[in-house]
Amino acid sequence: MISELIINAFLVSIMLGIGIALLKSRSVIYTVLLTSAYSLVAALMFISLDAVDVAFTEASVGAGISTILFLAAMAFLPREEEKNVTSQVFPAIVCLVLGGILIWCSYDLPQIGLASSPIHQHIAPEYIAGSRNDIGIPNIVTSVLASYRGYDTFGETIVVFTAGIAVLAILKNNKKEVKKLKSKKKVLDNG
Amino acid sequence: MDKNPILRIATKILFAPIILFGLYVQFHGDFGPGGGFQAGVIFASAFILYAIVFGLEKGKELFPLNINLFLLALGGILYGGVGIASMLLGEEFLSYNVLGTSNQAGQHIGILLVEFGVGLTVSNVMIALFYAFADFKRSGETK
Amino acid sequence: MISSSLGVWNYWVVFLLMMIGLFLVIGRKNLLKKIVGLTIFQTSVFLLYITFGKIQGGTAPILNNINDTIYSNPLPHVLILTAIVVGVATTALGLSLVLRINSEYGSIEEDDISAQDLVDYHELIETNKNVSAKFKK
Amino acid sequence: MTDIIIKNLPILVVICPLMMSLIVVLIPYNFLSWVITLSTTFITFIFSLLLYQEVYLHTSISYALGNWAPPLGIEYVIDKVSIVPIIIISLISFITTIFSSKIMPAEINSSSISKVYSLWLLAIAGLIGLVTTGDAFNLFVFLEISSLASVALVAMGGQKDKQGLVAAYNYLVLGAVGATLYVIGVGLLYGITGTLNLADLSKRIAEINDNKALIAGFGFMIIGIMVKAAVFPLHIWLPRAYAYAPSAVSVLLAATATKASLYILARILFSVFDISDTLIINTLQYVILPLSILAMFAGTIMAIFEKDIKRLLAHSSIAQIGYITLAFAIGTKASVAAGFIHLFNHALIKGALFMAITSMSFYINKRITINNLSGLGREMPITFVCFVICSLSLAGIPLTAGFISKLYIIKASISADGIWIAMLILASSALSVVYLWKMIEALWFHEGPKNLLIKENSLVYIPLLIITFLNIYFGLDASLVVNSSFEASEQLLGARK
Repeated sequence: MISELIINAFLVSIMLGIGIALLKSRSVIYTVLLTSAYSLVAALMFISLDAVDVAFTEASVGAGISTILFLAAMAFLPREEEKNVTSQVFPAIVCLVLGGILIWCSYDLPQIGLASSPIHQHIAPEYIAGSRNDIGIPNIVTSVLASYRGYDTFGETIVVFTAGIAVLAILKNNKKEVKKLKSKKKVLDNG
Repeated sequence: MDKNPILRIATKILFAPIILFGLYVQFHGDFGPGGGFQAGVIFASAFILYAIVFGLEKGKELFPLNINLFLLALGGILYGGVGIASMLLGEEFLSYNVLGTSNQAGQHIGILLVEFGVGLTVSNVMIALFYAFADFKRSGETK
Repeated sequence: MISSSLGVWNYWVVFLLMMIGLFLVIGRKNLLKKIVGLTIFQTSVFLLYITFGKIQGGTAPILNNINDTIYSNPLPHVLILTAIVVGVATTALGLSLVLRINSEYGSIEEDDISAQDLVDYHELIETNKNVSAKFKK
Repeated sequence: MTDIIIKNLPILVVICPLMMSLIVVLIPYNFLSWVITLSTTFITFIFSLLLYQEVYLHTSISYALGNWAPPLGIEYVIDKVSIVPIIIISLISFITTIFSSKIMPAEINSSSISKVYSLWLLAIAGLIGLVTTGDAFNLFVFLEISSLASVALVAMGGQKDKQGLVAAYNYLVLGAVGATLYVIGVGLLYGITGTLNLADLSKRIAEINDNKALIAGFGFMIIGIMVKAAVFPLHIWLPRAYAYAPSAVSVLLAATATKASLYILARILFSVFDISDTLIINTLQYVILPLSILAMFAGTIMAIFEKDIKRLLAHSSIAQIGYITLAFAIGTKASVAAGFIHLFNHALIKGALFMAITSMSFYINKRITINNLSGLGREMPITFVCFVICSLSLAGIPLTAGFISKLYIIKASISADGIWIAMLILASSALSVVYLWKMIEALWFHEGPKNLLIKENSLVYIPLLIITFLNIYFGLDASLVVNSSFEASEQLLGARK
C-alpha cells in the first residue's frame, strides 16, 4: 500500500510543479498547454486512486475538449499577458488564509484509505450491494450516476445544455443586426 | 491545412474508428468505465477533427447546425422524458423500476436511455461549442 | 508513520494547488488566466474528493465475481463526474465572454478594461448633464 | 391524472420550466417562444400555489427522486420554509415574463430570442431547484444551472452596452469561485460524515463534537453561499450585473436571484447546523451581524452618490440584503420571520422599481441617469406613479409592504435587546429616503424635454401595475405573508430549540 501512496505523492508533486510553472508563465499558449498537462496528470492520479471513470472523463474533457476550446479561443486573443502593475498582496493573503484554514483542519480529516472512516461506512456499502442486487449493473459508478443519483446527472446534462445555448447566444450576435435594430426602434433624442 | 494529404487521409481513416469507440464507450458504460459523457466527448472529437482538417464549411456540411441544435435539446428531452414516463406510470420522477417487466429490467432500460440522452446532449454541445468558437473569427472579420 | 505522513503530504499538496488556482483567479489581471486558474482550482477540489473516496487495498468500483473484494467509494466519483462537466461548461462560457470582451475592448487585461469603462461612465454622466441643463434653461 | 400531479408537485415546479426550456430553444418563432414561456411560468406558479396548499395540509413533504429512499437517493423537501421562496420566484417570474414581451425584442436581436427565453426558463428552474432540494450536492448542480443561465442572460446586455460582457464575466468568475468554495465545504463535511443529504447531515453533525474539519466545512459552505447571495463585502459582482443586464433580466434577477441564496443561507445556518451551538451563535453575532450593518450603510451611501439609476437600485439591493441577513443574524424566531417577510416584500419592491426604470429604456434609447430622468414623471404618469409608490414602499412608509417588513424587523430587534440595532435600521432607512427623493425630485419637479411624445404601452405597464398593487395590498393586509413567515421560522427554528 506504501507503493500506491508513493505514486500518489509523486504525481501530486508533478502537479505542484505545473502549478508553480503556471504562476510564473506569461505566455498564453504555454499556460494553456500546462493546464492540459495538469489535467492529464490529474487523470493519472485519479486512476491510482481507483477512480477510473473520473480519470476517463478528466482525460477526455479536462485535457481534451477544454484544451481544444482554449486553443480555439486563443487564436483571437493576445498571446502575451501584460505585467501586473497593481499589488498582489491582498489576493495572496486571501489565498494563504484559505490554505491555512485547510491545512489547520487537515489533521481532523479522515486518514487516506482508512476503511473504518464514516465516509466508507455510511452510504457507500449500500450502493455496492444495491448495484448488484437492485440494479444488476457491474459498474457501480454508472448505477449510482444514472439511477441512485440520476437527478444530479439530469441537472448536469442541463448545465451542459445551458452552457451550449449560452455560448451560441453570446457568440452568435452580429453587431450589424443590433445596429439595424436600434435604428428600427423609436429613437427619441433628448438633445 | 486542408491541402495536406497525410492529415486528410489519416482523418478519413480515423473517423469511423473514433465513432465506433464512442459507441463502445456509450453502451459498455454498464460494465466498464465509460458512459454518456465520455462517449459524447469522443463522438464530438471525431466531428471536431473532421472540421479542423477539412475546414469548418465541410464540417458543417457533414453535420449541419440545425440538426446539431435539435439533437442538443433532444438529449435533455430524452432524459427528462424517461423521468416523466416513470411519473405517468405512477412512480416518482426517474424511478426506472416501472419501465420494465422486472425491477432490474426497468433499471437497465432506464439507464440505457438516460445515458444515451446524456451522450447526445454532451456530444452536440461540444460540437456546437467548437463551431461557435471557430465561427467567431468570421463575424469579427466582417466588422 | 510513513503512510500517514505521505497521506498528509497528499492533502497538503492538494490544498496548495487550490491556493495556486485561487490566486490565479483573484490575483491575475488577465481574463484568460483567470479562467485557467478556475480550472486549476476546480481540478484540485476534484482531487480532494477522490482522495476521500480511496480505500486502502481497494479496487475500482466495478463489480467482479471474486468474494471479499474491497471497492473504493463510488459516491465521490459520481459527484466529481458531475463537477467535471459543470467545470467545462463554466470554462466554455467564460471563454466565449473573453472572446467577445476582446473584440469589444481590444484587450483582455482587467486594468485596460476598467479604465475604458471609467471613461465611458464619466462621458455618460457628463453628456447627460449638459442635455438636461439645456432643457432647464 | 390529478393525483399524479398532486403526488409529483414538488418535482413539477422544477421540471416544468426545465423541460420547456429544452423545447423553447427549438421554436423558430419569437412570439411563440414568448407564449410558451409565459404559459410555462404561469403553470409553474399554479403548481407552486397548489404546493402551498399541500404543504399546509401535511406540514412537510419529502419526495424521493427515483424512488430511492434518502439518504441513498436525492430528496426533495418542501416545508413551510421552502415554500416561501418558491412562491416568490414563481410569482415574480410570471409577472416579469409578461413584462418581457415588448422589452425583450427591443433590446435583443431577434435571432437569439428563443435562446434567451430558454435561458430565462433555465434560470427560473435553477432557482426553484436550488430551494426545493434537500441534498447538498444537488444544490450545487442547481446553483450552477441558475448562475450559468443568469450569466448568459446578463451577457445579452452586451449587445447594447459592452459593459454587460464584463459584468457577466465578473459574475461568472466570482460565482464559480463561490460555488467551488461551497463544494470544498460540502466535501469536508462529506469527508467526516459520509452523507450528502441535508437532514441526515444535520443528524450526523450533531453527533460530532469538536472537529476542525467541521468548522472549516461550515465556513466554506457559508462563504460560498454568501458570494451567491451578494452579502457585503462579497457583493462586488452584483451592481454591474444588475445594471448592465437587459431590462427584463434586471427585473428577474433583482427580484429573485439573491433570494434563493439567502434562503439557502438561512437553511444551512438554522436547520443543518444547530442554532444553539456556539459555532453558529458566534458566526451570527460576530460575522453576519456586523457585515449586515456595514451592508446597510455602505449600500445606501453608494446609492446616494450614484448617478446611473440601474446601478443606484443595485446598490440599494445590497443594503436591503443587509436588512435580511441582519434579521437572520439576530437569530430569534420573530427576527427570522421578519427576515422572510422582507425577503418576500423586497422581491416585490425591487422588482417593481427595476420594472419602472427599465420600462423607460423601452421608450428612450439611452442609459438612464439621474439627469435624463428630468420631468419624465409627467410624460409617463402611469409608470412613474407606480415608481413613487414603490419608492415609498422601499423607504418603509405606512400602508405599503415595505413598512410591514421594517416594522417586524425593528420589533424583533427591540425584543432581542437590540435597541441600537433598531436605531441603525431607522438611520439607514432615513438615508435611503435621500436617494429615493433625488429620483422623485428629478422625475416630477424638474423641467423635462418638451418634444417627447411617449405613449405608454399597455403590455409594459400592466405587469408594473400588478406588482405595485401587490405592494399596496400586502401593505394593507399583510396577514398572509406574516403568517406564512412566522410558520416558516417556527418550523426552521422550532425543531432544534
